[in-house]
Amino acid sequence: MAKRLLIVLTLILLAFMFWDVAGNYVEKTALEALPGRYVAQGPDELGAPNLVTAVVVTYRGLDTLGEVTVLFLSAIAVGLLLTLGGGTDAAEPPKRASEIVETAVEYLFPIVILLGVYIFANGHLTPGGGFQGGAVIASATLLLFLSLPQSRLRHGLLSATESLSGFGYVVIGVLGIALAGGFLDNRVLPLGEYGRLFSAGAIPVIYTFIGLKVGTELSAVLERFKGNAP
Amino acid sequence: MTLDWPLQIGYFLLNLTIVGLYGMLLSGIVARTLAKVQGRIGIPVYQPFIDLFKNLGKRTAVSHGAMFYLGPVFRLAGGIGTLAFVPVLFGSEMFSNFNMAGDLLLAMYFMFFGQLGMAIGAGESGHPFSAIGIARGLGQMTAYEVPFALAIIAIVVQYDTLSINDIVAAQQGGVTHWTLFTNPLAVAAAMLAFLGMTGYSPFDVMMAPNEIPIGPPTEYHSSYLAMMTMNRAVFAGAKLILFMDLFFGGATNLIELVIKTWAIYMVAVVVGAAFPRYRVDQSIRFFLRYPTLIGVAAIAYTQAVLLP
Amino acid sequence: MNELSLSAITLATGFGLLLIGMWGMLVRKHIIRIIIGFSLIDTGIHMIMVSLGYTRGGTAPIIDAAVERATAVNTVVDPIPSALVLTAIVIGLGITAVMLAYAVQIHTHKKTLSIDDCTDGKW
Amino acid sequence: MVDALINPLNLVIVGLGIGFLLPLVDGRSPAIRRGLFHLTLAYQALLPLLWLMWLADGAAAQEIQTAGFGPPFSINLRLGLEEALFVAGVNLAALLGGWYLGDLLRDRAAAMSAFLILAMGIDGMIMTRDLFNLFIFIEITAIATYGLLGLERSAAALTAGFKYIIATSLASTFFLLGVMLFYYLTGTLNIDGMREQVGLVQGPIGMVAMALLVAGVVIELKPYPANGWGLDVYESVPPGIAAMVSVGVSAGALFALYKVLPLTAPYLPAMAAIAGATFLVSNIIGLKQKKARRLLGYSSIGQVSLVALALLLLTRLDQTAAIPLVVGGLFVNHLVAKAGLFWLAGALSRENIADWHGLRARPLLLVLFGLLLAALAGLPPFPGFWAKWELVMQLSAGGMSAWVALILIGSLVEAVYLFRWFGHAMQPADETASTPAMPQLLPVVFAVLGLFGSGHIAARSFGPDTLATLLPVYVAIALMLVDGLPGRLKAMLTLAIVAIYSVFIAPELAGLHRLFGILLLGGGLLIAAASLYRDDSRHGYYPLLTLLLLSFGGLLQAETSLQFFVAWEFITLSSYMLLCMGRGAAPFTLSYLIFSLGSAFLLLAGFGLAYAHSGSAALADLVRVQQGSGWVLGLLAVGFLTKAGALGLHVWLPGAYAEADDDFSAMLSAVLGKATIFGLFIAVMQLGVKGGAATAVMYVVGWVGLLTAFFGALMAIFQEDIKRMLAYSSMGQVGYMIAALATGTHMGWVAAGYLTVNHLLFKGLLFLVAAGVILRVGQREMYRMGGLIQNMPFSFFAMLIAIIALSGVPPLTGFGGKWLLINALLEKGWYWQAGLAFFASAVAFLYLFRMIHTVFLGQRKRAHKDLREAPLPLLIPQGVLVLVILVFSVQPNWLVGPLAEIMAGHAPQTLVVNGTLVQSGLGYWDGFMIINVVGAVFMVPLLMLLVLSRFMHVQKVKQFNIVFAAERPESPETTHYAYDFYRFYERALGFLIVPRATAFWNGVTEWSHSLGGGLRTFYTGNGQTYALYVLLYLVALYLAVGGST
Repeated sequence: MAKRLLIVLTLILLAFMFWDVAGNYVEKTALEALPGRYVAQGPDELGAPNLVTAVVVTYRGLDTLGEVTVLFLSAIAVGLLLTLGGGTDAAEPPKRASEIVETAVEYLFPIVILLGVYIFANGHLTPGGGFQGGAVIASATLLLFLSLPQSRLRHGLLSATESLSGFGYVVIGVLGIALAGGFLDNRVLPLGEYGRLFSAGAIPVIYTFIGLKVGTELSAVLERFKGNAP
Repeated sequence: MTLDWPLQIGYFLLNLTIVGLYGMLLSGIVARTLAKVQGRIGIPVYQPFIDLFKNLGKRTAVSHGAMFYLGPVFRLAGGIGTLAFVPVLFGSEMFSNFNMAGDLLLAMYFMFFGQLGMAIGAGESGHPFSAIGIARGLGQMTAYEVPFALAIIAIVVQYDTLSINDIVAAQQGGVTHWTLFTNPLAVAAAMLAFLGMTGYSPFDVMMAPNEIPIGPPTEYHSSYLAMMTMNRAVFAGAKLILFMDLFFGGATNLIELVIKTWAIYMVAVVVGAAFPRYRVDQSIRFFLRYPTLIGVAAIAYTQAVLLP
Repeated sequence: MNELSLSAITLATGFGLLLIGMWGMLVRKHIIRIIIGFSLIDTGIHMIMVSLGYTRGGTAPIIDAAVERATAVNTVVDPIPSALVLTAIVIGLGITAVMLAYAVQIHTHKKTLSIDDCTDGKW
Repeated sequence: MVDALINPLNLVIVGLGIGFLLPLVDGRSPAIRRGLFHLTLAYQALLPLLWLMWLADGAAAQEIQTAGFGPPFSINLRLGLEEALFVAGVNLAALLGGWYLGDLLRDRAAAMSAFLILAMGIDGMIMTRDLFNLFIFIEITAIATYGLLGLERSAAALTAGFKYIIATSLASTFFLLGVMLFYYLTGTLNIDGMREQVGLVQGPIGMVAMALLVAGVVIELKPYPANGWGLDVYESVPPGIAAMVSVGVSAGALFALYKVLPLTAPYLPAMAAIAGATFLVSNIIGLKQKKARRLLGYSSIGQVSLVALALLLLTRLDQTAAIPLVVGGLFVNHLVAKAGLFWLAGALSRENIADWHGLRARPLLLVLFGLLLAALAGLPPFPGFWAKWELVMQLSAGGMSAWVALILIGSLVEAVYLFRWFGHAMQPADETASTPAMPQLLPVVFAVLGLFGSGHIAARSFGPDTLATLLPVYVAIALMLVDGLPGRLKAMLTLAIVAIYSVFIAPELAGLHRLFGILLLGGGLLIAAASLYRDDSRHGYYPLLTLLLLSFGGLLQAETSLQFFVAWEFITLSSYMLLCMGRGAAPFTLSYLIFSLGSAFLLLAGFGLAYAHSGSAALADLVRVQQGSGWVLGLLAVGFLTKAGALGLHVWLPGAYAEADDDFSAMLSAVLGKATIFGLFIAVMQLGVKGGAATAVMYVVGWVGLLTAFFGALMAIFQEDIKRMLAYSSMGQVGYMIAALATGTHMGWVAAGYLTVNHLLFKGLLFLVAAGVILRVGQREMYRMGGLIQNMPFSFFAMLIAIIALSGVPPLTGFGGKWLLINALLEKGWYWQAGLAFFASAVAFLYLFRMIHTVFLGQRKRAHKDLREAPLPLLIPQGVLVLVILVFSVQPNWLVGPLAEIMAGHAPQTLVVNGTLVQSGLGYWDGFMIINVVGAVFMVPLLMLLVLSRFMHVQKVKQFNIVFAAERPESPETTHYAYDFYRFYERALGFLIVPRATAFWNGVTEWSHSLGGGLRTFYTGNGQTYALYVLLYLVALYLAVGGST
């Protein structure tokens, strides 16, 4: 009970601490210098209307590479944990979903995949990007598993896609050193016409790699959790 | 400093003879006195001389080994040496011995020489009583050494010198200048220690005739024994002279010497006659109690009262 | 608080979520619930992040036809927190996945999901 | 092309690229995969090493931009000297760790990827200059760790991993929130940009922001008590992984702290308090720990906290120039040594430290183990030593003495459990466990080599003279390589090396240094020569002996306190190792080392304080310490007194002296003890005459010396074991020297010098005689001997000379010492002390007689009838010592004269040597005349007896021919009065020697152990509790510093 009391006390104190922040918070009325510069010059410099994408893929590209790495690592970690030495105990085979669901999934699956591709391919133009697109692709896989619990993914293909797209991302980054301003500079390719699909330099390429990588990784993770994976 | 060595040696031999004879006589006197106290007739005062010659005249002797053989030599050399480092009479070149070789500390530490040599010699005899006696003797020695050392320190502080001659010199000029009167606490501590040094009752457990027949010298006989008797005379004389020099104003002539040393010796004898023997651990505790306290008080007194 | 602004509300909500998540993490014994607690904390953080980047009356930082390029600086919100929150979400997802994988393995080994039974190492 | 290859960004690019690719080669060609893995790690290690070299040579720090935009628009990284050092360290550990983990990772491409990316993530944490990017790299590191933790499939490892995730994910949540608030306040994410605008971080939001950021980083460093999760991981996961977490992940966290520090200045004191407390507490808890890997965990947390503490305190003092050496040194030391130990622990796979026995049978493992422990304990020549030295100097100079105390106490406690472990390893084993495969040991070997190398580099920053003090180690290593030679040959080699060295340095020594040069090196050679009596190989003995003796030279040649201290530590270490070789020494080695190290740490503190007050590190500038000289002297004096075995601090001494190899006991007592006196001389001569508090210190030291002398003698008389008796005797004799030194007068110092010389002579003699007797009899209890004078007459004679020289009876050398001592005490006015000195020297007679009697006199055992004299290699040094004693007995002025001259340079002369006459203000003493008179006097009774013997029939009788109550004694055993010789004395004064000091130190031990036991009750093993601690840390930090203002 003393412990419970201590927890309550701790949280109350934390609440006071947070109140110090929230209570003194003043909403900004204008951009600071740094984001201001991004907004003012980003479109010209990088050719991407979606400034968040500009920041994500180029200005703070290293973060994003790290982010991809984190996801890669968690896929590895999940893989290491769930494949070696037993994994989950699949005593009873999971129940199949109803026929309606199965049929619907058959139709929906390619559409969802397509949607995912759309999202990462247009990441520099509209809200969205590689991660979002990848997540949508993975949701297609999830849909598949829900309807057909026994289905298997082609592990080798997934793994190769995952590895190669990751490696490709790094290669593009290195090309940035050789051909443009530095590692992960998107201007290795021409910026193209503002607002078009094939524009903003390497951003669509990078987002494609990311989208593929995230999609395959998350799918693999989902499969691991499903159990009875290879 | 140049010394006339032959002359000096001659003087010393003279001193040695005088002190030796006096010491022998003294032990006879003591034996006689003790007998009287105990209501016996006792031996004639010249009996020690008879014993000495008898022992010297023995025709056989056994030896347990080289150290055993050398034990009495060490013993007697210790006695003679102690005498050699103590001036017998104050202001007399003839009776100053080899005092110039070292000061009071030399005399104090040289006293151990004979004891150590003797102990080792007796040890080689392989007789357990010897070892027991020595162990007891040494143990008791460590105890009475404490008040004695404290007393010595007190008078060294008092006279600001370690030189025996200078200490005697500082006591000249009347009875009241004696340490006995200027620093009675120190003298009291030293005299209590003296009781232990002489080895008379109540501090004679190391020789304890009844349990470990005479202790260390058990195995010694004939000439060995004779040499030890001689040593007792010389050594006792040397110690008495040292005490006289330090605490009782020294002596400027032989008469004074005889009177004073006899008086000092009688203290031990009288106490010995009056008290039964202590066990060795008792005597150790005894010396480390009141005599030591007195010694401590003596130094404090010297520092606080005499120095300023 | 000077006046109740939109972002202040989301900010406070974010902190609220944070506290609720912490409560869940500290009090619930079931490991899955602890993980849910963590997810709540994560979500709270994301809300806070976005709130901190909000400028009054701003719109999404996409410079297309809807936004005048010349005056964009005054009309859009800070794109950086949006970018950061994207990253943070992905990281949170990764951690959650790993936690769940651990939960699965712990269940396999110990046949329990109570955190109180997971005190193997101690001294 | 070359430029592209050495681009620091490759650390990220290559690690990541290969990490992504590795799973692709899954299954098909494991050899290629493994090759790629190791090759990548090698490249990753080589690159920063190269940069480290270039940067150290003055190359400019590398600023790396990404995306073609400068900061703050894009993320930038930096590779400066600090970064290069940390990255190189981490990647080297990763390279070796990867090799070590080879088998575990073989079939797991994914795990290999994770390992590569883990190293990359740590590199990124170190190099990035963007706060949010730092968060990303923290997360990369964290998740890679989570994955690797999952390799072990025990329930313990899994739950440990889960707890680890809970705690670290909370920490990174804090960090992220902190980053965002910083961004809100400063409008940038670039660390350098924030530093410029740190003024904006203020007010309630600023305080919370800082608290969050600090908590995020601090939790990663595993502060007590919010670190149970870390410990569980260290204990349960594969050691190779644990090593990487311990050294690599911690390195990243440390560097994160380094970056965050300028942004969170108000929290610096709180962080320092946390780091200090964690350092101390984890070491104290370590005392209770029995499991090897968890023990390493405690040590790891302690060491990392120490690095953090050093960083924080130096930053606080604004001593940034010292940071590379101190923080870098401590870090590299921890990194390499800890990783090495984890690998070793894994290779041996013994869970409990008590099961490590029997390592002794495998010298390579033992040497590796010992060196790693020595490095962790901060001994030279390893980098941690230099770093700790510099740290203590800087902290002292900055007035942070309390921190110095904390650091030293913590280090001492750490040494306790580390070397207790070593003690276990030294125990003989019944079964011989399988030797680990070489591939597993290879990284450990490299780790040790790396420690030597980095230690050398660290030492270089203290100048070439200090570098020269490492010479003994290199000589010892060289000798270690030829350890296969026969024992006697090695002994000759040692003697030759030391002799040449002595001749070489002799001209450089003068005065006091020359005196001690003769004592330490000359005496050392003489005693070392006695080792020739053993013909066995004695593995490791001679290299260590060489180290010891050469270090004496280092001590003498030392010009700075650092050089002195280095030599001092070498002496400590080598003597400890040599002591460990004693057959029964095991129970006593630990206390020897602990007290030695305690002594060393006190010296370190003293030197630090001296540096603070005088601003100089030169040993000769101790004299410039004015204010605070009492403290400096006090610390140094207690340090030296500890090593000297002064009363109360002596509990280590008897066991060590008694149980060392017999010839080494002589070295310990007769020679090594003199090094302490030398140190005390240096301290007292310069500081003891300052007046004020120093006078009080000297007064106390004087009393301690005499009490030591008394109680040493008193305890000696009750010993049955000859070496124990000699040990206590040594303690007592050293007490006189201390007392004489403490007088601070010319007379006193002459006395101390004289006593020192004399003690070397007679105690060397006594121990060598004892060695011979023990060799022949095969026993150490004296009552089992007796009557050996007939078998070993020369040994008897040597002992006789020695005990006369010890006792102070004229005419041998001992009297001079007593005379000088008493004069010095009286001259100083220390009358009570003089009385005690008399008492003590009288008590000494008791044990002296007991020793010579029980061993050589009395009744001989029947079994000993045919024993031979001690071997010649023992007798020759004895002969030399006897000769020297006799020479100085005849001509004491040959000794007193030079001593008086040496000491006259340091204090007003009060002792006059006039020809053969020595005069003080009180008395006089003419040694030459004394021995002549005594010689002559001795001749009188001798001649008399010889003459009398001519007329007598002197007959040598048999053993039992004694007057024994008219009976023949039964057997020598019952007739030899030897056992419990001074029973009556014990009855009278035994109450004085109740082992109070032992009881006290046992109490300290017990108390600190139960403290450790109490402190670790915070570890409940429950992940939720740990999460609560983490949250509490945040709250406490905030309340302690910011609060709701």
